[in-house]
Amino acid sequence: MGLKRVIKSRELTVSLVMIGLVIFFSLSSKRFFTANNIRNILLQVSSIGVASIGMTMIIITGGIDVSAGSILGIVAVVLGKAAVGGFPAWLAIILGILVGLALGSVNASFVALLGIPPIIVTLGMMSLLRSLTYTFLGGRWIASLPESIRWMGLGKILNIPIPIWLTIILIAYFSYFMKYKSLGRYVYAVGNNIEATRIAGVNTKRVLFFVYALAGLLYGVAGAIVVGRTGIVQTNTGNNFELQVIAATVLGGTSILGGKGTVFGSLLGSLLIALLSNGLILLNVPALTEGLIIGILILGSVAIDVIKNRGEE
Amino acid sequence: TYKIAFIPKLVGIPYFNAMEAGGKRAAKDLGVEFIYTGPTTDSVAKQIEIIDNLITKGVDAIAVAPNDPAAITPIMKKAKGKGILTMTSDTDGAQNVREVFVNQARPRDIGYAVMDVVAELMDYKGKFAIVSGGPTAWNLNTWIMYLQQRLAEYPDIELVTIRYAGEDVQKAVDVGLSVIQAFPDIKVIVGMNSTSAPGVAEAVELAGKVGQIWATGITVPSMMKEHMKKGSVKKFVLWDPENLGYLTVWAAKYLLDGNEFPANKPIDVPGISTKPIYYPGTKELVLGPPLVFTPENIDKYNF
Amino acid sequence: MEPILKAKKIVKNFGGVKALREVDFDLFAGEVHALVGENGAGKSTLIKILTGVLEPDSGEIEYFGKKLVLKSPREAHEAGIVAVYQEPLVYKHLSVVENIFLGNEIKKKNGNVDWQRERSITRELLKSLDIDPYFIDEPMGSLSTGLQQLTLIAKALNYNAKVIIFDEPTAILTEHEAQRLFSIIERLKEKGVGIIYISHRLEELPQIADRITIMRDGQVMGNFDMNQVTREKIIELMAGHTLIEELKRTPPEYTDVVLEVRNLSKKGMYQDIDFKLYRGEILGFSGLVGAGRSEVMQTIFGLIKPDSGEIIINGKKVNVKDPSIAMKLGIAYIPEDRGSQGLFKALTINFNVTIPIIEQLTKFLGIVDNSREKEIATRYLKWLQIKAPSIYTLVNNLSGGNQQKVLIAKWLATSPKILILDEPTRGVDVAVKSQIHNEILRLADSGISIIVVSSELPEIIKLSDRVIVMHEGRITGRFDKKESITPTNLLNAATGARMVYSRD
Amino acid sequence: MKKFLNLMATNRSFFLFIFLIAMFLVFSFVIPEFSTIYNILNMTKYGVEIGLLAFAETLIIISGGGGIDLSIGSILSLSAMVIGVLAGRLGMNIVLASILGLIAGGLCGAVNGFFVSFLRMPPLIVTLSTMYVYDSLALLIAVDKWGNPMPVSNFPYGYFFIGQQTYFNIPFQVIAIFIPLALILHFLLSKTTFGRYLFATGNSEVVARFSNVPVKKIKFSVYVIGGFLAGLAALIMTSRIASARPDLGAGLNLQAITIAVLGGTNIMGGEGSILGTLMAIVVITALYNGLQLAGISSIWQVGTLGIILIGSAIANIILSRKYSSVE
Ligand SMILES: Nc1ncnc2c1ncn2[C@@H]1O[C@H](COP(=O)(O)OP(=O)(O)OP(=O)(O)O)[C@@H](O)[C@H]1O
Ligand SMILES: Nc1ncnc2c1ncn2[C@@H]1O[C@H](COP(=O)(O)OP(=O)(O)OP(=O)(O)O)[C@@H](O)[C@H]1O
Ligand SMILES: [Mg+2]
Ligand SMILES: [Mg+2]
Repeated sequence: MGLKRVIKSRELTVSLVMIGLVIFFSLSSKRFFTANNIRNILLQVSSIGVASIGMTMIIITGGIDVSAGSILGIVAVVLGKAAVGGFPAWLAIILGILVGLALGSVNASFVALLGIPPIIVTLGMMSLLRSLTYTFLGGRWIASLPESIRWMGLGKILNIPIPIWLTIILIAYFSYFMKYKSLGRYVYAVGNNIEATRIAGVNTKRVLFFVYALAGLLYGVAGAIVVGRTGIVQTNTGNNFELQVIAATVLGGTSILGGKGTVFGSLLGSLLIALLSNGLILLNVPALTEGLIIGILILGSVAIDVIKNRGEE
Repeated sequence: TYKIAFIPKLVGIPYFNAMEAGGKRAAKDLGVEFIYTGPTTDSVAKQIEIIDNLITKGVDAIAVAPNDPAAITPIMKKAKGKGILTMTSDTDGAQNVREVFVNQARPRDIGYAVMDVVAELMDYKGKFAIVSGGPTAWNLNTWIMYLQQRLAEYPDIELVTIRYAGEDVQKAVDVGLSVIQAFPDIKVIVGMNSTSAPGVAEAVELAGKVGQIWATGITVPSMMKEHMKKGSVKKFVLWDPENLGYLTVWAAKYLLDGNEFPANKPIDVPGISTKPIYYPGTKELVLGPPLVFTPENIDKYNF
Repeated sequence: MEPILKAKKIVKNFGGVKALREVDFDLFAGEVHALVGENGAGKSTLIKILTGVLEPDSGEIEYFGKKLVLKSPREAHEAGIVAVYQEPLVYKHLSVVENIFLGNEIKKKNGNVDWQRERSITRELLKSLDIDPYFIDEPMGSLSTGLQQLTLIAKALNYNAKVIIFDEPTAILTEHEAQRLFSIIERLKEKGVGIIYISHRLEELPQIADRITIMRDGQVMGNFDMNQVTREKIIELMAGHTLIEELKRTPPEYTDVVLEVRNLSKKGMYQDIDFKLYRGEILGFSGLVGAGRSEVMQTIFGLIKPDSGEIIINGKKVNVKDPSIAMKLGIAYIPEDRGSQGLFKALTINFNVTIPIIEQLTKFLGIVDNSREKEIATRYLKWLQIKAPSIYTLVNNLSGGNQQKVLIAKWLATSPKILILDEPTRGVDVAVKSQIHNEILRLADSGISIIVVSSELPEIIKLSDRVIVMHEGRITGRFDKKESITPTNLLNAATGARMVYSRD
Repeated sequence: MKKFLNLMATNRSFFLFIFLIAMFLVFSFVIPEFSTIYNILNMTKYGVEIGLLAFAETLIIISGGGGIDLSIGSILSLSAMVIGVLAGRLGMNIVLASILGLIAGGLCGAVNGFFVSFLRMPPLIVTLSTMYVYDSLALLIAVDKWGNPMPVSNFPYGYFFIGQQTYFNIPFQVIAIFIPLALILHFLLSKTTFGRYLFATGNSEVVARFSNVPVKKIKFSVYVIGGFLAGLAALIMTSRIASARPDLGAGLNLQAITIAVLGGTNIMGGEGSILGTLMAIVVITALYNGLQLAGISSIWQVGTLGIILIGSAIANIILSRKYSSVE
C-alpha cells in the first residue's frame, strides 16, 4: 500500500534520475563525487531549497507566487543597508527576515482577505518591488559588507556551512509539519477543495494567510543566505529566482493545479537542477549546450514519470 | 540650453551609475540639460523604444550605449533625420548613423590588457578560465575575442573553459566554484563583467584557494576592494566610467556648438583627468588606455 | 416537548431568484423529519442556511430554545449540526482518512495529528456501514462516486452531532446500502439525534420518516405526520398537479444485435464481461455501488482502455479508443458524476447542452449558428422544465436536480443510436423522473438501443426489458424475462449469488 | 449609471477601456506631446510583438490544466535566429528564410503541444524545459567563426518594410498584420466551434472528454498557434530593429503572461478573451509611452504596471461586490 504510493511518486523518479546522473558524473569525472563538490552543490541549492518550502505550500493551495525573487531582492537591500548603516549583524538579519515576512503578509492579505487571484497579486507585487529595489539602491550596489553579516552564508557549525544546516532543518521540519500538523493538512485541503474546507469548519482565509506569510518569511531567510554567500547586494539580486524556485517545486512533483506535492520533492527538484549545472561544468561540456542538455533531461525525467503512471486514473 | 540624452545599456548598475554621475557633472559645468534614461534589462528593443520617445519629445543630442550595435541603426537614422545629433558612447554602433563614438578605450586594448594582467598574475605560464556575463553580450564577446588573439602570443598559457553566469553575482559564485572544482590547477580565473569578477573572487575565497588562484577581470573598483583586502584579487582592469560620462556630454555640447574635434592629438577637456584623442578615420573619440587597478590606486576611485 | 431546532421565516434570494420565502421548519430530538419538494424548491438552500454555509437574508434559527446566529460552518459544527451535502465535498488527492477527519482532527498531546487513531476509527466507521475498509489510505479521488458518498456519510456519523442532515443520501446508493443507512439512522434516532432527511425517492419515506415537510417554489406547502399522508397527496403538493399517465411498453423483437461485448476485462475494474444489446431494447444494469458497471460503460464509450476483450458494433469489431469514435458509431454516454464528468459548471446551460453537437450547428468556416443553438437549448429547457431564468444561466446556479436535467438534455440532443445512461435520474424529482422515464421508453420504441445503469431497483424494474446484474466486477445475474425481474432476484444476484436465467 | 457600473464590474474589456480613457485624459493633460496623432500612431508599433505573444499566452492559458508557455520568448529568439542565419549568414532568399522562421516557430510550439497534450505532461515543466532548449539552440546557431554567439544584421533592404514602413504614419505591421490577426483570433474564439472547444477544454478537461470534445487536438493546436505567433513576432521584430539576436525574446514571457492576466484571462483556464488582452496591450503600451514622455525613470514603468494590476483587481472586487448582483 504505502509502497505502491512510493513507487508511483515523482520523488522516486527524480531520485532515480539523480542517482543515475551521480553515477554517470562520478564515472566521468573523479572530481565530482568529493566532499568539496557535494558541499558546493548543496550550497548552490540552499537558497532555492529554503524558498521552495513556501512555494510548495503556496502551489499546493492552488496558488502561485512570482514575487519570490523580488521579495528576496528587497530583503537583500534592507539587510545590506542595515548592515552598512551600522546595525549589529544579528539585528540586520532579523530585520531582513521580518521584511520578508511583512511583504509575504501583504501578498497574504490581498490573496486571503480580499480574494484577489494569487497570480495577479504576486505579479503586481513583483513589478512594484522590483521598482522599489531600484529606487532604494539606485545604481549603487552594496559591496564590502561587514564580515559578521555574512554569517548566514559563510558561517559553519561542525564544519558544515550554515546554509546547508538551514536547508536540512527547515525541510525536515516542514515535511513533518505537513504530515503531522492539522494546519499542514489544511494546506492540502484548501488546494483540493476550498469550498469543502470552509464547510468543514476550517478558517480557509487563515490557512491562506499563513501560507503566503510563511513563504515571505522563508524568502527572507533565503535572502539572508544569498547576501551572506555573495557579499554583494545588486539591483537585480533575486532576478529570475522565482522561476528557479517554481521549477524546482513543480519538477519535484507538486501539481500546479494544487492539492498535492511535498516539500521534500521540491528539494529533490532543486537538487536535480543544481546537480546538472554543476556536473556539466565538471565535464566541461560546451557552455552554450548546457541549456539544451538540462532542458532535455528535465523533459525526459518527467516523461518517465508520466509514462510510469500510465493506465492509472 | 541643449537637451542631451544618454541611454545606457541598462540602468541600475554601478558602471552606468558612474557614467551618469560624470554626465551630470559635465551638464553642470557646461550649462546643458542632461537626460539619463534606459531600460532595466540589457534589451535593445527597449532602448529603441526609449530613443523613439526621446525623438517625440524633442532633444538636441542622443548618445547611446547600444546593446546591439546594428539594431539601433534604423532608429538612429530616424533621429538624424529629425536633426538630432546622434552619438554612441561606451559601445559603438554603425559608423554612418552617428557623428562620433565616445570610446573608453579600444576593445583591442581592453582585451589585450586583460590578457596581459592574466599572464603577469600567473607568471606567464599555466592555465586559466573565464566566466563571462550573458553569452550574447556583444562587447564582452569582442573583448574575449581580442583576449584570445593576444593569448596566441603566450605559448605557455592555456584557456581551459569559458562559462557564462549572466548578470548575477550568486550565479557567478556558483559557476566559479564549479569551475575551480573542475580545474583545480588553474592559476587565474577571469570575470568578464561587473558581476562575474566579484563572483569568481568570492568563489576563490570560498574554495580556500586564496594565494593559489588569482581572480581578476573587468569590473568597477567598489566591487573588488573587499576581495583585494582578502587577497584573492591583485589586479583588474577598467577605465574611469565617470570620466567617460563627462566626456560624452562634453563632446555633445562641443559638436552642437558647431565645433570640430582636432584630429589625432590629445585634447584638453577641463574636468577629466585624461587627454582624449580623436581619430577622424573612424570618427572615434577615445578617452585613453584602460586602467589597471591595484591595491595602490584602488582607493582613489569611489564608483 | 419542544423542538430542538426551529427555523423561523427564513428568506433567501440569489439575485432575482427567490429560493426561500419565509420558510418555517422544526425538528424534534429523536425524529426523522423528511423534507421533499420538486427540483429547485429550496431544500438544499435551507440546509445550507441551517449549517452556516449560507447566511439567510432574514429570519432566524432557534436551537434548544435559544437564538442561534451562524456566521460560519464551524459554528454549526460546534453547535452539533452536521450535514452530508447533495454534491459530494471531497478532497480528491487526500486519503480517505484525511477526508473523514478534515477539520476535526484527532491530536496527540503535542499537537500532532494522531494518524494511528484516525485510521483505526476510520476502519471502525466503515465497518459499521458494512464496508470493507481496505482503501482508507487511497486518495479519495480514486473511489467511485457511491463509495465517496458512503465515506461522507461515515464522516458525518463521526461527529457525535445532535442534528444530522442528509441531503439526498440515497440518490447514488443501491437498495442494499440504503437499508444499511436506514438501520444506522434508526440507531441515531434511539440516541436522540434529530435527523433531517431529503430525498426524491418517496417510496422509502414511510419506512424511515416520522414527519414530512413538503416544499414548492421556496415555500412550505404542508407539514404532516408520515402516516397521515399518501404518496399522491405528497406529489400533488410538490408538483401542483397529479402525474401524467405513463406510456405502455411493447417489448422489442430481439433480432438485430447492435452492440456485443465479448470477454471484456480490465484489471481491478471488471472481468469477463459478455453481453448483447439488441435494437430497440432497454437493457438494465443493476448492482451494488462499486460493482464496476460505470467502468464497463466508460470502456464502451472509449474513456477507458480495456486489457482484453472485444467490442462489436453492428457486426463489426471496433476499437473505440476515444469518445469521438464512440460518437461517430452513434453511442452516447451520460456519466453518473455530473459534477466532475457531466457538466461545465461555470458555463451556461446553453453551452452545456450544445457542446456535443456543436459541429452540426455551424454555418461555414466553423462559425456557430447562434440562432439554431438557442432554439435547441430553449426547447430542452422548456421540455424538461429546467428551472432557470434563461438558457444563459450558469449551471452552477441551478439546483442539483435541474443540473441533472441539463445533463440529460445535453445527450438527448445528440440523437444517438445507442444511449447509455448511468444513473439518469439521480436527484430529479418524481414528476421529472417519470417524464424522463417516458422519454426513455419512447426512444426505445423508436428503435434506439438503451442501456440503463441504475442503483434504484424500481427504476431498473420499471424500465428494463432485460437486466444484467454485476457484483465486484463480474456479471452475476442475467434476467431475460420480465417476470424474473424482481427485487429479490436482483438483490440476490447483486450480493453475489449466481442466478442466471438465460434465453438460450 | 448602475448599468454602467455593473458592466464595469463584470466586463473586463469594458473596465480596461474606461481605464484607458482616463489614462489618456491624464496623460494628454500633463504631457503635450502625448495626444498628438503622430505619437499615438507611432507608439502602436511597440505593442505589436509583445501583443502577439500575449495573444499566444491567452489562448494557451485558456486551454486550462495549468496551461502556460514559458518558452514563448525563447521561440521568438530561435525563430529570429533561424531567419537571421538563413538570410544573413547563408544568403538564402529572404522570403524563404522568413517562411522557414515562421515554420520553426510553429514547430517549437508543436513540440510543446506534443508533450503537453499527447504525453499529458504539466505545461509548466514542458515549456520551462523547452525554454532552456530553444534558448540554447538559438545561441548555438548564432555562433560565429570566433565561437561567440553574435547577432546577425545584414538583412536585404527589402525586408525592412515589415517592421519599419509606415502608411500615413501608421506602421505597416499594425495595420497589415496585427489588427487583422487580432480580428481573426477574436472571431476564432468567440464565434467558432474551435472557440467552444477551447473554452470547454479549459473549464474541465474531464467533462470535455466526456462531451466528445477533441481535447488533445485542441490543446496541441493552441501551442502550435502560440509558436506560430511567436515566429511572426520574431519576423516583425527582426525587421523592425534590423537585427536578429539570440536573446531577442528574453524576459518577454512574463510580460506576455502579465498582459494576458491583466486582460482578464483566468490563469486556471477556461476564461479570457482576445478583446480583453487587446485592451491590456493598449493600456500597457500607452502607459509606457506616457511615462517615458513624462520623463519618469523606466524603473517605475514596471512598478506602475504592478500598481495597476493590483489596483484594477481591487477596483473590480469592490465594484462587483456593490453592483454586479443588482439586476
Ligand atoms: N448560488 C446560487 N446562485 C443562484 N441561484 C441559486 C444558487 N443556489 C441555488 N439557487 C437557486 O435557488 C433555488 C433553490 O435551489 P436548491 O438547491 O435549494 O433546490 P433543491 O430544493 O435542493 O433542489 P434539488 O432537489 O434539485 O436539489 C433554485 O431555483 C436554484 O436555481
Ligand atoms: N466493496 C466495495 N465497496 C466499495 N467500492 C468498491 C468495492 N469493491 C470495489 N470497489 C471500487 O469501485 C470501483 C467500481 O466503481 P463504479 O462506480 O464504476 O461501479 P458501479 O457499479 O458503476 O457503481 P455505482 O453504482 O456507484 O455506479 C471498483 O473498481 C473498485 O475500485
Ligand atoms: Mg438540492
Ligand atoms: Mg457507477
